[in-house]
Amino acid sequence: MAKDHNEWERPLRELEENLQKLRELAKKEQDSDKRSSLSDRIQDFEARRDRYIDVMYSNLGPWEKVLVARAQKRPYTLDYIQALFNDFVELEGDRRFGADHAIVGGPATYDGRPVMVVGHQKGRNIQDRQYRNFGMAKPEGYRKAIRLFEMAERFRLPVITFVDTPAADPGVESESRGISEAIAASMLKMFELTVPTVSVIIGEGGSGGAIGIATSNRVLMLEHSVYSVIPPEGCAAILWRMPERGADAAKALKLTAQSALEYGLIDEIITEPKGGAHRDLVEVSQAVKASVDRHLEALLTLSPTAVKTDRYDKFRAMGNVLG
Amino acid sequence: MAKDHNEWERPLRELEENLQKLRELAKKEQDSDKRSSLSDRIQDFEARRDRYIDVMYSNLGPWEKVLVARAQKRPYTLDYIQALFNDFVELEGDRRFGADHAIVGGPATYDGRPVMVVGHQKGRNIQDRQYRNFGMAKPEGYRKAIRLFEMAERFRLPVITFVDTPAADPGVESESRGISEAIAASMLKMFELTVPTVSVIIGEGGSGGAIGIATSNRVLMLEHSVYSVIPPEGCAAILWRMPERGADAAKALKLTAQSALEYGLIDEIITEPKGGAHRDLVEVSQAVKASVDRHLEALLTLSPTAVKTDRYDKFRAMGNVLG
Amino acid sequence: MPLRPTISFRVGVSYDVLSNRASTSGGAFLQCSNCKKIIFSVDFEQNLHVCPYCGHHHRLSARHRLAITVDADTFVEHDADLRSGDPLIFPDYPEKLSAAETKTGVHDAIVTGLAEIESLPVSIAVSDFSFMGGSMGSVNGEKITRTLERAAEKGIPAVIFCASGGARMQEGLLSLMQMAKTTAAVERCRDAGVPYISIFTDPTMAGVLASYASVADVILAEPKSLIGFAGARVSKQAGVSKVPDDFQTAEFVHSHGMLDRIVHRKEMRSTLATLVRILGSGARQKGSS
Amino acid sequence: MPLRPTISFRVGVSYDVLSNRASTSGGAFLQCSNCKKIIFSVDFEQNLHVCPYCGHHHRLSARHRLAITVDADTFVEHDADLRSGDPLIFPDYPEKLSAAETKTGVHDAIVTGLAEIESLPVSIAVSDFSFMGGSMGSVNGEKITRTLERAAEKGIPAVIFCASGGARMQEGLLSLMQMAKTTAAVERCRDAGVPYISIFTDPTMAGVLASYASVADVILAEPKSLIGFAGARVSKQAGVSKVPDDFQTAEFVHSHGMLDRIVHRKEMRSTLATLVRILGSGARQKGSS
Ligand SMILES: [Zn+2]
Ligand SMILES: [Zn+2]
Repeated sequence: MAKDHNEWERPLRELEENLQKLRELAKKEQDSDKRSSLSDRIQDFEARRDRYIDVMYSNLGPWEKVLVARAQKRPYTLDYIQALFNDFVELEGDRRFGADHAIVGGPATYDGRPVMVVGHQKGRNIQDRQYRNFGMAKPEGYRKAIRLFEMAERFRLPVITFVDTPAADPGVESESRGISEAIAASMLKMFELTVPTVSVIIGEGGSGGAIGIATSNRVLMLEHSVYSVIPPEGCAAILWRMPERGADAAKALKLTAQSALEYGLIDEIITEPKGGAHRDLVEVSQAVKASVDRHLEALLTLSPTAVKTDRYDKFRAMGNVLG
Repeated sequence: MAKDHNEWERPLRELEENLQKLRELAKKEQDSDKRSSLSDRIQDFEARRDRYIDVMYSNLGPWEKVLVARAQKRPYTLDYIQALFNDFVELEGDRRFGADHAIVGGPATYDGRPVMVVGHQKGRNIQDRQYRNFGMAKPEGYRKAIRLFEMAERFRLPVITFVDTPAADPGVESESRGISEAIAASMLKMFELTVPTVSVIIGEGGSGGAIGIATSNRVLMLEHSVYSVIPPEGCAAILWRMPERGADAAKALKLTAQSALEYGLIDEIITEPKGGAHRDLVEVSQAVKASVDRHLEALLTLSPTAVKTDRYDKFRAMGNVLG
Repeated sequence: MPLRPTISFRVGVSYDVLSNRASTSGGAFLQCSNCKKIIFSVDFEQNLHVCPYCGHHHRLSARHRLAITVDADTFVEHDADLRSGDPLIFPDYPEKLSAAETKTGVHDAIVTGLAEIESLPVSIAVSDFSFMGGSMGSVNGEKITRTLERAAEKGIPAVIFCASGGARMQEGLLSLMQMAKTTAAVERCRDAGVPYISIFTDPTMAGVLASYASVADVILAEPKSLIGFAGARVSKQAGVSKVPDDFQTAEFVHSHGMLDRIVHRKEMRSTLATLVRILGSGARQKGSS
Repeated sequence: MPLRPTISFRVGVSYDVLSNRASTSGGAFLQCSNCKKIIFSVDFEQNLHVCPYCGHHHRLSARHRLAITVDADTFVEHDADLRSGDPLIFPDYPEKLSAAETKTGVHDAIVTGLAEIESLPVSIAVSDFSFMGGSMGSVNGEKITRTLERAAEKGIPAVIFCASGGARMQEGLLSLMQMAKTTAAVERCRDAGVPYISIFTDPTMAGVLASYASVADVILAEPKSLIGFAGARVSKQAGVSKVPDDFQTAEFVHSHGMLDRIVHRKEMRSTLATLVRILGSGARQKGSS
C-alpha cells in the first residue's frame, strides 16, 4: 500500500525521467542513424508512459483515489480561481479574531457574472503549507466564510465553493474558539441563502471541515476526489487499531465520487484529464466550468424562495432508514 | 473637588454615624429623662441629616453628578433586574470567544410580559469588581448582546437595556479582538430590530461603551446619572493637561441628564429618591418601572416597521448643524 | 471523566417508568465511578443519578431522561420504528446494531416525540449514549430532523438532549450528510420563529457538536460533561499550545462562550420550562391569533 | 508613525486639481518625515505622496484624495455649506473652528458628494485629518449620514475614506450621538442592498472606528495606518498583557481579522472600482429592472 501519491507514481516518474534523458541524448546526438534509433526508443517510452497512465488511472481503487486527491501537485482552489475567475478580490477578515489562510474567498466575476467564491486552500511548499495550516481551517476561516455568504446574499451573488481539506483544525486553540460552532453556523448560514450555491469537491472532502462550506444546491465532485466522514487512517485505527490499514478502511467507507453519486449524495462527477487533474490544469478547469455552468444556469431560473427550498429538499432526502 | 462619592458624602456619613451612636445610647439608657433628652437630640440630628441631604442633592453640579453616578452603593443592573423582572435566565455565551461578565443579559418576564434584558454590570466588592472588569465590557460582551438582540427579534421580545459603564475595555486584548467592531456592530444590530427597545442610563453612560447598547427607541436617564463622550478627567487632560480639573471638564461637557434632555438626546429624566438612587432601591425601581412602562406601552402600539423607523428618525435628528 | 457506561446500568430499582429495559438487579448499594464512594441505590435514584458525594452527573438513558424532564404521561413517542440499514455493507455493522438493540431495547441511539414541560408543549429528542456511543447515522439524523420539523410545523419549541461520540462511521458519507440535514432543519425552526434549546450532556462530541447541537438559540450543559470537536488526543497532538486542565469540559466550553449556562440536573426541568415559556411566547401568540 | 501634519503641506506643485488651497511654496525638494530621505517634489507628487524610498503613505487632504480616486470632473460636492455650531458653548471651540477653517479652507473635516469611479457612480465621503484631527462632530456625522442615505436612495455604492482621531469632544454628547446616527445610516444601505466600502487611512481611531467605519461590507486600509479604539497609552495602561510591536497598525488590525485588505495607494482606485462593480451589480439590476 503506497503511503502517498509520490510513492504511488514512482514507476511512472522513473519512466518519465528516462524519457527525459533519452530526449536530451537525442538532442545532442549528431549521427542521424543513432538519432533515428533514439527517436524510436523515445516513441516506445512515450507509448509505455501513456499505457502506464491509462492502467494506473483507469481503475483507481478507493485508496489510490485518496492518494490522488491528496497529491501535492493537484490543483488547489486558487488555481481554479486563477483559471476561471476574473477580478477576484480576496477579503480576509472574519471581523472577530483573525485572518485564516486555510479558507480563501471574495467577490469575483465568473463569465462576466458577479459571484462570491470561497474555498479551502492548501499550500504547495513547506512554508506555504504552514501558512495555509495544511488546508485545515480554524473557526476564523468558517466565520470569514459566513461573512462572505452573508455578503453574497445581500448583493445577490451566486456562491461557488471549492472544497479541499483533510479536516477542520483540531487543535486546542480551535476548540477554545469554537470550531464546532463555526462549522455548524457556516452550514446554517448556507441553508439560509436565497442565492444559488454550487460546491465542487476538488481534492479531499474531509469530514466536518469539508461540509462546513459544502451545503450547496449542487455538489459536484472531481472524478478522483474523495469525500469522507472520517480519514481512512482514523477509521482503520478505530476498527482494527491499525492506522496502516487505511486502504481497507477507504474501501469500507465508500469515499469515492462514484459511491457518493451512487448513494445520491452528490449531483455529478466531473471527469478529470487522463492521468489526473494535476496533469492538465486547463483541461480540468474547463471541465469544472462546464459542469458548474450547467448547474448554475438551472439554478438561476429559480426564484429566491425556490432556491432555498431546492437546497433543503436535497439534503432532507439524504439518509438510509428502514421502517 | 471631591475625588469620589465616598469623600463627597463624608460629612453626611459622619452625621449618620453620630446619629447611630445616639440611637444606641438611647436604647441602653435607663433613666427616662435622659432618654427623652437623647430622643430630642436624635430628632434634631435626623432633621439635620435630612436637611443636609436636601441641600447636597437638590442642586447637584455636573461633577457631583459624576460622583453620584459612580457611587459604589448605587443600584446596578442586576439590582434592577432583581427588583423588576421575573424568571430571568442569564445567557452567557457570545458563541465566539468568551463569557463576558461586564455585560449581563437574557430573557425574563416583566409585568408578566416576555422580554429580553441586557445591561452593563459593575461589581460591588473587590473580587466582584475584577470579575466584572469594573463594568468595562470586552468585545465578547457586545457580541453576546448582539446574540441576545437577535434572539429578541426572532421571538418578538421587547428589549430593555440598562447602561452603566465607565467605558468599553481599552486593553490590548480588546483591541486585538476588535472592540470597535463589536460596539459598532451592536449599535447596527439594534437599529435592525423591529421589536421596541428602551434603554435606561442608570449610572455612568461612558462614551462608546455606553452607546454600544443604548441606541434604543427610547432613552431614559436617572436624575443623577451622566452620559458623556469622554470621561471628564480625560477631557481635562486634553484641554488643560490637568486631569484633576475633572470638575471643570464635567461642566464644559454638559454630561448631565438635564443637559441631555435639553439637547433633545434623551426622552425623559427619571426622578431619583431623595438623596439618590442608592438610598431607596424600591422607590427608584418603581420610578424606573413607571417610566419604562409608559414608553413601552406607546411603542407596543407601533407596527414592526414603524418601530424601526421611529428609532431611525430619533437618532437621525440628533446634531447641531448650521448652514 | 468516565467515558465508559456508568454505574446507572447497575441500578436496581428503576425510577425510569418509561424504560423498555427490565429492571433486573436488586442491589441496594452501588459505587460512584467518579469518587468511588458507596451510594445507597434509593438515594442515587432520588438524586437523579447525581452522586450525592461528588456531584458527578452519571449518564442517563433516554427513557430515564424523559421521565425526569417532561410532565408525567405527556410523552408521545414518534418514529420509534425507524431502524438503520447497512447501506455501505460495512464490516460488522449489522452485528453491532443487533448487539446494541439487544442491550438497550431500542432501535437506535435516540428517542423522539411530543411532550409537555410544565404544561407547555414541546417537540423533544433525547440521545442515548448507551446505543453505539450515541453516534449519528441516518436514523439519528432523520429523527432529529423530524423533531425540529415538528417544532416548526406545530409552532412549539424544540428541546434536544445531546449525548454522542459523533457521526456514525459505519454509514460513511451518509452519516456526514446528517450533519447538513439536521442543521438545515434548525433553519426551519428559525423561519417558523420557534425556539430551539439544546442541552449538552456527557459526552457531546464531533459531528453532533459541529452540527445541530451548536446552533440552538440557547445551549445548556450538565456539569463536567465532555464536550469537544476532536478527540482530546488529536487536539493535543495538533496544537503546540498547552492543554488546559479542564479542556473539553462543560466548564471550559462555558468559559469560552460556546454555551449559555451549566445547569445542575435538578434544575434542568425548571430552567427548560422558563425558557420554553418566555422564548416560545411569540410563536404561541402567532399560533393563537 | 508620524501623527503630526506631514510633509505634504510643503509640496510645491500641486497635483491636487480640486484643491481649494493655493499652491504657494515653490520648493523642488522635500524630506520624508518617516525615513528622513530627501525627495524630489515632482516624484513625490507622481507617487501619490507615498515616499519612493520607505513606502510611507503620507496623509492626503480630502481634495487630493478625491483627485486621485474618482474619475476626472465627475465629483459633485454636496453639503459643502454645513458648518459646526457651538452647542455646548465649549471653551475655545469657535476659535479652534475658525483656525481650522483658515488653515484648510473648508468648513469641517470632511468632503462629501457624488462621483464616478471607472464610470460607476458612487456616493463618496473623504475625511480630512488636517481639520481638527478629522474629529467627528455634528457636521461630520450629518455629512456621513447623508452620504450613506444618498447611496441607499440612489441605489449606488457608498465609499468612505476615514481619517479621524475620534469623536469631537467639544460637542459633547451630541458628538457621541453621531456614532449612533452614522451607524443607523449604514443600516439604510443594508436595507437598500447597496454595498458600503470603508477605507481606514492614517489615523482611524476611537469613535469613528467604533461606528460607521467598522461596519462596512468591505474594509480596506492603507499600509501602516494607525487604527485603534483607545489611545495606545490607555491600552497599555489598561492591559497587563504585552503590547505587540505593531499594535494598532493596519497590519495588526489586518492580522486580527478586522479588515479585509491592506491596499497600496496606487492600487486603491482600481480595487475600489472592482468592488463597486461586482458588489453593486445587484443594486444596479434592481435599479434598472
Ligand atoms: Zn461520586
Ligand atoms: Zn520615506
